[in-house]
Amino acid sequence: MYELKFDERKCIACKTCDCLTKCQYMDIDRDTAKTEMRKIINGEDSFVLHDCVTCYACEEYCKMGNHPFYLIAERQEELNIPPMPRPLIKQAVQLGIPWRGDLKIEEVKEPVLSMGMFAPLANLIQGKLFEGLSLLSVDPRTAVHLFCQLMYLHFARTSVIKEKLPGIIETIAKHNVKEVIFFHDECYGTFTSYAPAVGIEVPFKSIHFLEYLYNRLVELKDDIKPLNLKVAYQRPCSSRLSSDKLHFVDDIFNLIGVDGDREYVGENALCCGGTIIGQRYEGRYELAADVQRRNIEDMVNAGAELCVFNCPACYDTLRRLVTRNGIWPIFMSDLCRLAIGEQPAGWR
Amino acid sequence: MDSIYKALVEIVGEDHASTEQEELYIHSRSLGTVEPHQPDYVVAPRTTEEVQQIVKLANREKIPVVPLGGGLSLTGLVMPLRGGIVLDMKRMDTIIEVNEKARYVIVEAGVSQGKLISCLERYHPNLMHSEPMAPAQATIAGNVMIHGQGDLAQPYGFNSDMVNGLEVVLPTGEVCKIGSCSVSPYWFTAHPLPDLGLFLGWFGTTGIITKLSLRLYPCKKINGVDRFLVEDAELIPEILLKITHTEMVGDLVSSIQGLPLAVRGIHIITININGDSEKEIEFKRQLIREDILGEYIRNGDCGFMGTTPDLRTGQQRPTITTVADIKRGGGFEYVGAILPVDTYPECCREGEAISSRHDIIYTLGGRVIGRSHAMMFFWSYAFNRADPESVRQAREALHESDELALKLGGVPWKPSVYGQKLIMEKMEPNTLELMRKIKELLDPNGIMNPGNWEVM
Amino acid sequence: MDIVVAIKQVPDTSEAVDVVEIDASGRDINKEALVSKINDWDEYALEEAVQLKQKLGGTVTAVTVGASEWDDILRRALAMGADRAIRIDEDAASMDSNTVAKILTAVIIHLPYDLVIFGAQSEDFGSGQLGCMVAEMLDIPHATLVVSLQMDEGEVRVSRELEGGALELYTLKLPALLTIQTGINRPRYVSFASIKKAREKELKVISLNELGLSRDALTPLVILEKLELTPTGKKAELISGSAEETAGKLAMILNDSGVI
Amino acid sequence: MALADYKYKDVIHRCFRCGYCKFPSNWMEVNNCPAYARFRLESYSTGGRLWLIRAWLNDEIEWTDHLAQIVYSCAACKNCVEQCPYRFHDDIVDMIIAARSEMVERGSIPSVVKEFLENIQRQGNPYGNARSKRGEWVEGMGIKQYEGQEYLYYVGCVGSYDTRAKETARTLGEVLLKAGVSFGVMGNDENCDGNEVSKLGEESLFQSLAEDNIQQFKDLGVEKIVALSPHSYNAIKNDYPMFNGSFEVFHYTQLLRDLIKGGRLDISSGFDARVTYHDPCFLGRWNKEYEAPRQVLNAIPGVELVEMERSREGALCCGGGGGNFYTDFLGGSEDSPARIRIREACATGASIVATACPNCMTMLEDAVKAEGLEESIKVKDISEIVAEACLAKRAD
Repeated sequence: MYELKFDERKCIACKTCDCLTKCQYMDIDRDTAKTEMRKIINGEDSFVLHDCVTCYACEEYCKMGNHPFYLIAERQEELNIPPMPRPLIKQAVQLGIPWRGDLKIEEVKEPVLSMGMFAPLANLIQGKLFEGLSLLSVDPRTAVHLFCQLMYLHFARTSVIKEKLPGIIETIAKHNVKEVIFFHDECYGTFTSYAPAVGIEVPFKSIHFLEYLYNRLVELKDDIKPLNLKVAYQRPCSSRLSSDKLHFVDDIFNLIGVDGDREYVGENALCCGGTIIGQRYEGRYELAADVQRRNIEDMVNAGAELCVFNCPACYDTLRRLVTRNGIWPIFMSDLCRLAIGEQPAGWR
Repeated sequence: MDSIYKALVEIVGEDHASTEQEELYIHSRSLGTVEPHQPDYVVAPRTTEEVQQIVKLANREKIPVVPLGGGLSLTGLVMPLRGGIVLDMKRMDTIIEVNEKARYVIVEAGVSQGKLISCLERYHPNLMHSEPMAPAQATIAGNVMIHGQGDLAQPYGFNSDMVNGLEVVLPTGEVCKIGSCSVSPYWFTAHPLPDLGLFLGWFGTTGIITKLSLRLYPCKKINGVDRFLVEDAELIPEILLKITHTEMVGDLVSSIQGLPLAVRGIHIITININGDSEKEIEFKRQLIREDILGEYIRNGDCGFMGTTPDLRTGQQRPTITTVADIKRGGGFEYVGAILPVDTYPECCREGEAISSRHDIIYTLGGRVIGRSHAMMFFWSYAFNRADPESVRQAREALHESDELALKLGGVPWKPSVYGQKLIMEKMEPNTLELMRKIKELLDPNGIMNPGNWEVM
Repeated sequence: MDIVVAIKQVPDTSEAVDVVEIDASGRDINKEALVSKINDWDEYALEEAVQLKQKLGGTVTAVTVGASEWDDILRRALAMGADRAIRIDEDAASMDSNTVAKILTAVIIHLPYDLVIFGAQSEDFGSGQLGCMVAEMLDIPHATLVVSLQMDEGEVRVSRELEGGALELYTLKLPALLTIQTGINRPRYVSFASIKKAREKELKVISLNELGLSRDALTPLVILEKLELTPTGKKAELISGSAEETAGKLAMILNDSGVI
Repeated sequence: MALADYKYKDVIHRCFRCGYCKFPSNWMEVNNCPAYARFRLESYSTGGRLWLIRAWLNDEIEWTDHLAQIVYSCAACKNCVEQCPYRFHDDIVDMIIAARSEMVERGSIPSVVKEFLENIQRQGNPYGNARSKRGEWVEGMGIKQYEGQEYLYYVGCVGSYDTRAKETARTLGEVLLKAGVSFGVMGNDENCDGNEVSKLGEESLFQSLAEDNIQQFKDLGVEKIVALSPHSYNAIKNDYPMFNGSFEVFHYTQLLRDLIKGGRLDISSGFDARVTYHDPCFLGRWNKEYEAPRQVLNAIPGVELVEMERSREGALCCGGGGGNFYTDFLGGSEDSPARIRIREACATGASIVATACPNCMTMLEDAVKAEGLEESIKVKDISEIVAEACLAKRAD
């Protein structure tokens, strides 16, 4: 069974306890942070395990290269204090069970892109940016075989992740590819952060979608017509697992001439609220509503014309809200296509 | 040439009367699982007068008349069981009057749900009728005739409770008005003698509705849908009571289905919340989520589906038709029954059992009617039209569901002939006798949709 | 049940009357501007033959006397369901009916047949003689202008159309020859694909010599002197107005012109 | 052919007959299927037709004239394709065409359809008019025979032979001349484009027409084609590539739009009228071109464009598609689609109903007469409105 490699000594040695003190959803001073982390490490109950909205951010805040959030998620399961109501957990778990056959392993030529679970969004992958790219199966019926499982961090079900992830990795490896570009931050995070953290071997190299987009845009520099738009980037929780790649957002924005500046960017980014809204603790519905309101007010104040997403979950959660506030939702890939004079695929 | 056909042609014109194999074939086949029965004539009248003449002709010739609307009841209520004339009412499709002040609409019997929705949306956006989730061509008259219910069933009850008056052609050919329209120019109430209990629910065995007045209700601008997930069926009745207690929700349906796998074993309560502003909707939603259902969420028994609900305006596409194709066979039929809400758990348990016996993936659910006064519980079964075996399985499952509904103290809704028989077997003898007398009195020659509600 | 059907090709003048002109010879019309088609009556004859074959089995052979362009109508016949086709390679246009009849007889006599079917007449010259002549030459009974027929043991029952739609019923001993009136059936549509397919069926081309005939020996009994176009009508008048008015005007015109 | 050999055998029974195929996008009337509008019997709706086709191929019913009439009464307007909620909706019209092909192969089709196809086999046009007269419309106009000009102006059968449509063909010709477009026509050498032929199920004939035309186009060095008729446009754009004939084809409204945008057409004389636009199915639903014609109309000074209750995807077909402009299975009643359409056009208060298709043009014009509405509304082709705006001098 795979074990989370969490280095207590680092944690004890930590001066700042940024993991909790920086948390946007809990107001915790350094000392409290220390004691609560200690409890959590020792497998005792802690209010943190209850109040955590599972935004992933502490994975990024932690300076010691530890995995505070993975630990929290594990403890939530062990102590049976899941943030979600049971039916939602059941639904989520069943969502990951294949029921429409096995995935057909097709010959693919590198470079290769995996849509993960989001096969229905494969139509986003068209135009010059993606020429010469082959996709892992995008048959929606069997997409679940490419599902990175990491979502279960929100449901206090790391056991499910550990149980299934090796199989998923195997399925991808069967395509015998050296490198895979992952459409979703969450997949990338799974293979570059979570898998190593629990000691699961990953036989292929993962490439972040934004990094790929950036490099393609550089190659297509001549086709780029600066968009001169104000945009707001909705940073997904799972991007907290790959903060080293976050700079590609700005790099892309600079390249295509859009301005993405606002208050809630980078480390400061707000959760889309999609998970929080479903959590079982009192006031989470208002909290989600409040986070979403602040987030969108900020976009409006920044004068954003477009809200840019790279995560389909954030997109689903926020697209209607932003539209109602006069901001057009768009996927990052579509934004890039717009910049090279193509018609965005996600627009109807 | 056949003299009856000649006569029919004289009444409706030759474009709208047929004895050709093609028209007869189409009307001999049910959308559901009922076996074929061939009519002898297919006629599409345009006016009440034409309907009268046809009925008189049928009386002279002693041949059956089967009134047809959208033909979507699925339980074969428009199958010409004894042949005769299929009377397609869909040409009579004028919306005669929308009275905004008294909030009613007068329509000809063939007016489709779609046409009324469209008309209200465009010309009377502040009014709506209770729209059944049927395809747009279902007719208003057909729907009230079977006690249909729509998206206003929770607040206001059955569509047949919303009828303000009728114009009916009696089986003997006389035209007869029911309700205030029989004494006044206004079709605003079914009083003094609410439809005399003679026509609604009789499936056209006592007369042919040619016009009717239907109540219209205030139409909120926006509709928000929340989905509340519950694992334990036993909790559902009390949850539904609590929700209806708020008097703040529109259509309220609890359902459970075997596929997609993600939702297997999870009841989904669909809560429609309507409002004229996001503020109004937000207020109602918060109150229901926190004050009414908060406890269930906190103890982890239930929860709301994550994403922020889509605030919709305008036409909603009924999903029922696409459901019909889950077996890639274009076939779908369900037994609906009117039951007390607290039988919900048992309905589901037994329903799942029936489904698995006939190896059909279950799709079950109940729509709350009138503040939990009742629910219309549906056991639906998809089948493959091209595969007789699958049709047979579905038919058996349906029959068992009819029996189950009665066993649980319910009343099968728009029952097939099979269901009708079960009901009449259970029915109090004097009631049955009264039915027989009424039928005899109104339809001495027994020409109206024979085979239905037939007291032996 | 073996059936021989004699057919011919005609120019399609239906929609192009005004481009019809007499050619240099003065004995034929200029065909460049015209497309050709199978003679209307012959299509009914073929359909009747094919239907009989479908009912009773046997063979259908289509025969024509004409130049190679005429293969088209034979292919059409094959596509309709004829089993084989024979073309006697001679330009029939320059021959009188008697000559053609002799040639056809020489072919048919060597074929198995219980029934020989002709169209009642041709769209171009419309003499309506050919069938009768061939019948006489084959010395078999014949009936013309047949509007319906029914096969029976060793005989065929036919009804003929008379003036004013009156019908005559006959029984003919087989073998017999019939000339077919339009309307006796509904000729099927011959799809482009089936015409292509028909290329696989046998289409035999034979010369007069092979029939033991020679052009010189076939001296015409009737000689076409000259072809003239009827002068086009003086004036056409478009009558306008309501139904009553037009009816009135029309009556007046007919009256004045002495038609009624 | 038995059901087993039918291309859509695994799909056709999946039609539930829910009836959406009868409605326009806004559900305002149940009669947006032209054939159903005309007869109002289930058998004439798309759902009914599919069930009957299946029953026929499954030997539950036999072929009859009536069955053939029902199958051929579909105008291939694609309203059902637009409205059907099922996944297979794209195939619906092809399911009907496939059944027609089977009837064609059996040789049992309605006489008038037979006539239509035989006329095309013989004369290259449905009317059976002489090939030698196809080019007459162009006489005395100074329009050149095509010889390597930029555009081939392809007129199609209706524009070449129908008296009213010939005017349209000429008018468009004048406009193109006026705009200095380099174009030529094929005159008597033009042949039927075959669009209706394929919709009537005569695949092999269509193929030979397509192949001959493609060959002829190639021999002439044609690269760009501007079509008068959306029917021609559809065949050349969507079907010819299958027989490797790829040409840059435009419907003339698209060309006019660009000419006006590019300032190559002076339409300052304008056209003062309230105009409503009727979407031709083969331009709209078949090729999703809803804007070009409207852009042209909106560009013309004085034109007040008003939409009918049913337009764009939800437009009611004139009933002339799929050969019906000739076979006329939907004519002869006040419920004939063209007449319903004209009444709808009048209801907008427009004095002009503009269209962009010679078939619609003839259908609607006959409907105006049948309805006795000559006084209140006129049918004009967009090219004619443009012509008045750029050729005629303003009255005032």
